[in-house]
Amino acid sequence: MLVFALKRLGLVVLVTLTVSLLSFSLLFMSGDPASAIAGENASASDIEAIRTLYGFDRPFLVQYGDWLSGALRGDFGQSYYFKLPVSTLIADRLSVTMLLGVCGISFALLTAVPLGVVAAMRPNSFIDRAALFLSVMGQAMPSFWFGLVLIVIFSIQLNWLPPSGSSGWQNFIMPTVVLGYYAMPAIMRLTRAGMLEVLGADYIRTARAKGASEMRVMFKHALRNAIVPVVSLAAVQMGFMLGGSIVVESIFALHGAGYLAWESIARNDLPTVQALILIFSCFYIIFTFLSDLANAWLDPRIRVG
Amino acid sequence: MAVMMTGGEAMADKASDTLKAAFTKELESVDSYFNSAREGVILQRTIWDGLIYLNQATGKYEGNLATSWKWVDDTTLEFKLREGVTFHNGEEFDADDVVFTVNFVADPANGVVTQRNVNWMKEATKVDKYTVRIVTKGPFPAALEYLAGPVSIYPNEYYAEVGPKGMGLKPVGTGPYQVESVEPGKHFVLKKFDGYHDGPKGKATIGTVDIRTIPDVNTQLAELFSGGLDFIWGVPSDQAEKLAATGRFNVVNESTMRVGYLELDAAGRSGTDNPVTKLAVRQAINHAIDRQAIVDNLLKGKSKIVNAACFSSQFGCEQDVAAYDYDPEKAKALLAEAGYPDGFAIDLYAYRDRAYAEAMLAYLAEVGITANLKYLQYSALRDLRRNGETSMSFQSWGSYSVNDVSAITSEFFKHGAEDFARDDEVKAWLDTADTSIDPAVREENYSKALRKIADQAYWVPLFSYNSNYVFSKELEYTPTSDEVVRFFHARWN
Amino acid sequence: MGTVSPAAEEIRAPSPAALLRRRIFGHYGLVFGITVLFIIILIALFAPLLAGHDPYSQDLLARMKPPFWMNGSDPDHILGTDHLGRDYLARLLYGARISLAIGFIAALISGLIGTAMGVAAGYFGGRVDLVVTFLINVRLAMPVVLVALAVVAILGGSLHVVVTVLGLLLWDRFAVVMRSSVLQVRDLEYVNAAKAIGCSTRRIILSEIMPNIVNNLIVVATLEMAHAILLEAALSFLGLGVQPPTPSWGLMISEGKQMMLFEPWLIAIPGIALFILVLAINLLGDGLRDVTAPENRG
Amino acid sequence: MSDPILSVRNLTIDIPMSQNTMHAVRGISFDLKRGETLCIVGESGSGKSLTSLAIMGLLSKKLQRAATRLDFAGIDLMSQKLRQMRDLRGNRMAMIFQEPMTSLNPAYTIGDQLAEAYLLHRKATRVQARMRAIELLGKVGITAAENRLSQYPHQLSGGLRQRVMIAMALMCEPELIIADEPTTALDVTIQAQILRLLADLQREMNMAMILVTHDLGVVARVADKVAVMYAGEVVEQGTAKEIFGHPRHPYTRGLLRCIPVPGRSKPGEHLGSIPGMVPSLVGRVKGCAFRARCDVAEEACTAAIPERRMESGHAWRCIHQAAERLSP
Repeated sequence: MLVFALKRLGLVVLVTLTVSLLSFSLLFMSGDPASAIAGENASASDIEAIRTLYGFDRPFLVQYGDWLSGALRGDFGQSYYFKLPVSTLIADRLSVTMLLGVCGISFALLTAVPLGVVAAMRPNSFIDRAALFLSVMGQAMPSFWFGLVLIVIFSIQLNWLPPSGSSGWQNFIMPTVVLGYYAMPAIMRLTRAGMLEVLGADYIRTARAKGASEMRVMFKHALRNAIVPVVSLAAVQMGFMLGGSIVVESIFALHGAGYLAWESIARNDLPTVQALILIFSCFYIIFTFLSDLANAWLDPRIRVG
Repeated sequence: MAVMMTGGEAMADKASDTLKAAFTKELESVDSYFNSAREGVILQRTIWDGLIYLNQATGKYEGNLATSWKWVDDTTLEFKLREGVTFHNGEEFDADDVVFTVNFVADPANGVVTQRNVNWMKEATKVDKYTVRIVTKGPFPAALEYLAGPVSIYPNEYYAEVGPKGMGLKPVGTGPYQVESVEPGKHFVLKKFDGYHDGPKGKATIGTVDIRTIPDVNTQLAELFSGGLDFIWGVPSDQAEKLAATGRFNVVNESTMRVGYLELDAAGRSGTDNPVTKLAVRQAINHAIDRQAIVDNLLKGKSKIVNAACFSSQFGCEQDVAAYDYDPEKAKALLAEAGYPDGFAIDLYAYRDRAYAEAMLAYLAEVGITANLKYLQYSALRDLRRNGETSMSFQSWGSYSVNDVSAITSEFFKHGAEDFARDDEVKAWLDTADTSIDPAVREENYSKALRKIADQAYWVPLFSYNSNYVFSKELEYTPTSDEVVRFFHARWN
Repeated sequence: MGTVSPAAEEIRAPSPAALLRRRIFGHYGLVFGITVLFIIILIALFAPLLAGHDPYSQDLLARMKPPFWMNGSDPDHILGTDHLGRDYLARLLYGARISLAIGFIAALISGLIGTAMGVAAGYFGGRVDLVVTFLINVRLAMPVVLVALAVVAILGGSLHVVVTVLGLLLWDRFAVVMRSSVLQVRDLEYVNAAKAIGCSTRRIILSEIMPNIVNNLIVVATLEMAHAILLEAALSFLGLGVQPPTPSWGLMISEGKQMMLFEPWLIAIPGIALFILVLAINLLGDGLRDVTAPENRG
Repeated sequence: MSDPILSVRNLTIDIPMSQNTMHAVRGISFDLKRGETLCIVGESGSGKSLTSLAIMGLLSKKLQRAATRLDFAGIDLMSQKLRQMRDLRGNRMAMIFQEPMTSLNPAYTIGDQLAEAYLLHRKATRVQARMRAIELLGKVGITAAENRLSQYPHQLSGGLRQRVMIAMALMCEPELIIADEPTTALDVTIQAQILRLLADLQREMNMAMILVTHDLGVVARVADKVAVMYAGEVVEQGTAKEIFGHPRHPYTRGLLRCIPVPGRSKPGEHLGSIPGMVPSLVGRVKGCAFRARCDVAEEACTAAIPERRMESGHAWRCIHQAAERLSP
């Protein structure tokens, strides 16, 4: 287990470094960062001064090393726009995004896993088809459109839920549903497929032969084995969700990291964009790493011996 | 967490004496010298005071933190200050505050974002506790306009201690509202300042102003419908019409100083073979676009088509200039005359109002000009323009609400990085007008410049913008043409 | 060995072709997907004939005319007009071209990259596999929407940029699936036989391996096509995708969004079109997977 | 004690297919008394496993089970509700499966899985269940039972796992145990041990046992009764002595010819085998299913086949009265 964890950790570090290099190089794709910082009324000499001040005249790798060592200490430089440390800005916004991500993935799991189980229990039944229909819909529904439709229905027509903001739990209902619905189909399908596979396994028959109830067979014996890949998928989806919360946050005016990312892109605030890309990537990397560990833990064949 | 549903009971807001408004843009800093957004101007006028106040109703300057002023010479203004004014933190207002603020912002090293707002000032000197002098770098006729506008006075002791960053997080001023809390970019809560002085702005009547940043107009509207907001502005005309039709809100339209125009690269900075270097082509483009139709159908409200390269109310904005009416046949003839009987292809850059830009694309297409829309962020487009890479771009300019032609025409025709005409004659006239304190001389020279700009069709002046203010029926508010929302003038009815 | 349900196929074995045909036509999702996609392709091909209007021609006096089921509709504009008075039906029909083109080209680019990487990794194994797996990990770690937005913002939005960026970002699933598919067939007898008689690597890959994994490739390609179409719509919606006046469905939603509270049909029409297209492609992909690998579904 | 604990009459199992029905098991009848061992033999696909699953009520829902009688200890299993069947399963009737490698849940420890049935059917605490598990692990010959409880299936060898499976089946002292080819997946050396163990335990606990196998060597050692199945039918049944001593049905004879008998068959000698294929059971099955492979088949074999029965209970289905003359 330890060796396994260390090996994965090595890969994690390597991937993180590569991602950091890629996100840093964005800065240099974008033309002259000095001119972007200088703002609206800067003269050529101002821009030159900024170039030296920020060290944009140094070689690429030197700047990257500098940025990376800062990033390791949690220092991502200053936002061009807010003139505040990027880390403060992001720390401030991240909680909303994390909350949204956790709510979204919980919603997805809480709906998709039971649906997948029930669908697998009665393949081709009405409920299976309904679940499949839901998941096919979810895959095809553009999430921004779904969000708008929810606002029209629940905020405007019915006036049940606030359309924007993050002041109360009601604010998170629609974003959670939109974000979660996006992750639901994959989780449901995987649960269903895993359950179907597991339900054909001999040990399920063994459990039935012991006189275990259907529920016990499903949830204790089958799901426990079928859930292993679902955990990995949920981790992956969680990573995607945080990165994909841009759309949802912008629709529901949630001031999270995704919205900050979008605005920062629009404002050409590259230090913030770089940091966010790196942080979202790190989340993905951490989640998948944790899910690998969780998998190992869930599967005694990896955990023991 | 708030558990109360934001139901439709707008009554709650009047009852709780809280006006809920929305910003569209995330404000980078509340410190008015370190942001360049309209939202910043609104907060600036709410939290701080300038030495002078421009009465929007009469168009006259009134004393605000100063009670009287006079030009001592061409470059020196002397102010008598109002006594008994205190800042929100209790600090007393006197000449030291003015001197500190002016000297701080006028020093380019301190990096005030919009340098043109402050770089005309050389320094301020204290005469006595309530008398102060501001020295300009040269004759600057628009000085009062700026002192009534973007230059507001900060508390010297506090500002010296916390700097722009601290001021951005915990702003302190003398204005009608003091800041209760700031979540940078997201949320601002203002409280009525009970110790406000008897200046011309008048005391605020609404107890609390709660401003959230909601970037999407639709979300703002949805909040308005569900009672989460009381007051929004900048609502596009289509939505405003529909809102008015519901009868649930006050919808008021007011013109703004913002002018839209097409900037044509007459100087050939983007390439001398560029079609718009030819006068006939520029005139053809002027004739090709049905500005009246765009105003009538898209902008609506109090918008008007403009012919001169400025807003009509601005000092020096000559109205008697060449006007190009919508005449696609003439446009085609002009194009043929210029050697483009089959038209040509060109990039049209834009950064806002995509629908207007799209409408213009279609008009240009009708006379044979294939324009490709390149829609960029403002800063990105500005970089391109400064590098002279754009041959045609759709721009707009709000003159920082400064009611003087120097804030627009002089900005773009004095061979700066954003000057695509590079006309020496125009520059000379503008230079003369900008530095004279004789109104007659200024008017004459601005007029000459504006006429030549129109004759040469350096720009395609399009239209003036308008803004729709939509607010709860419980609120009373009269918008002004300077696009500054003055919460201290809003009241419950 | 007593199985619970003896496999039916063993007992009566119709020809494989007949079996495939029966599976295809017995799969309603697949039939629906193929039919709808085919119709949409026809619409895209014959848009100029069907539209009746130029999707770019504006009429500022006839803005936002409602569609046929609403009061005040104009029989000349069945689906109404947009905010510049352009015929909505024409824009919708031409929009099918944009969406299909984006989906197809992006899937093509990402398919080429991903297949090359996946096949190389699966076939050669060893270091090549390590490098490819590493690259897949890096790619998966990058937040797609964010990176796509950032790059499009920097390079400026246009059809070419969007398609290229999507193509360069969406190869991961191709690589993953192709790699594991190749691993499955790599050591089969006929491949070894081909190696034994001295076939070139290129020949083995192209004529022995590819034909056996091409069904997986097609399945991934359809799903990625749907993915690309949705992403383009999302980018356009956020204002960083295809540029106007191109009639992209995402852009139509973005433009219609302005009035969605008052004229919901402005977003409903392109939204539903987008939904149906993506649904059809997904059903096609799912169906193909079911049909070519029936053990994947119960 | 003379009442049969299990009484089966005319058990049929149909598998519905897209257009037709597969008659997988047809008209099986037998009785089994306490302490008796019935061996069901036959080749793969002859319906042995289906029959045992049908008794346990573990057939997949798609399969249709019918019988004129299916009584267990006086309880009519055909009319039992799902819940009532659950109370019987693992409690009064238990089953041992053929794949010890996959029949244990990989996610839980041996201890958990052993205790499960006991906890389900007895009002027992976890500690009691644990004690019982240790006791039974000892009984099936697993040393250091206590340590084994916390192990996972993948840590055990195949033989050990099958012992665990047996212990698991015996947790509640069932009256009937059905062992479906319990040794097929094991090493030859271990097969004998496991079978001996099963037989010993069966005797010790006085259970009725159905042992499904295609290994006639095993049958000879443990069976009281033998039922020979072919293509879904019991073609011959009787006491072990009768079947091995006087096989009547041509198929039984064929099967017996296939066993290498130590001492009698020489190494390298050609073992008997039955040529031909098992017929399709889809649609109506008429006549003797074995006729295509039978060397004494006649025209009459396509018609209905009478069941012939001796006083002793030895019964077979063949048109030939006594097939003695056919013996090699």
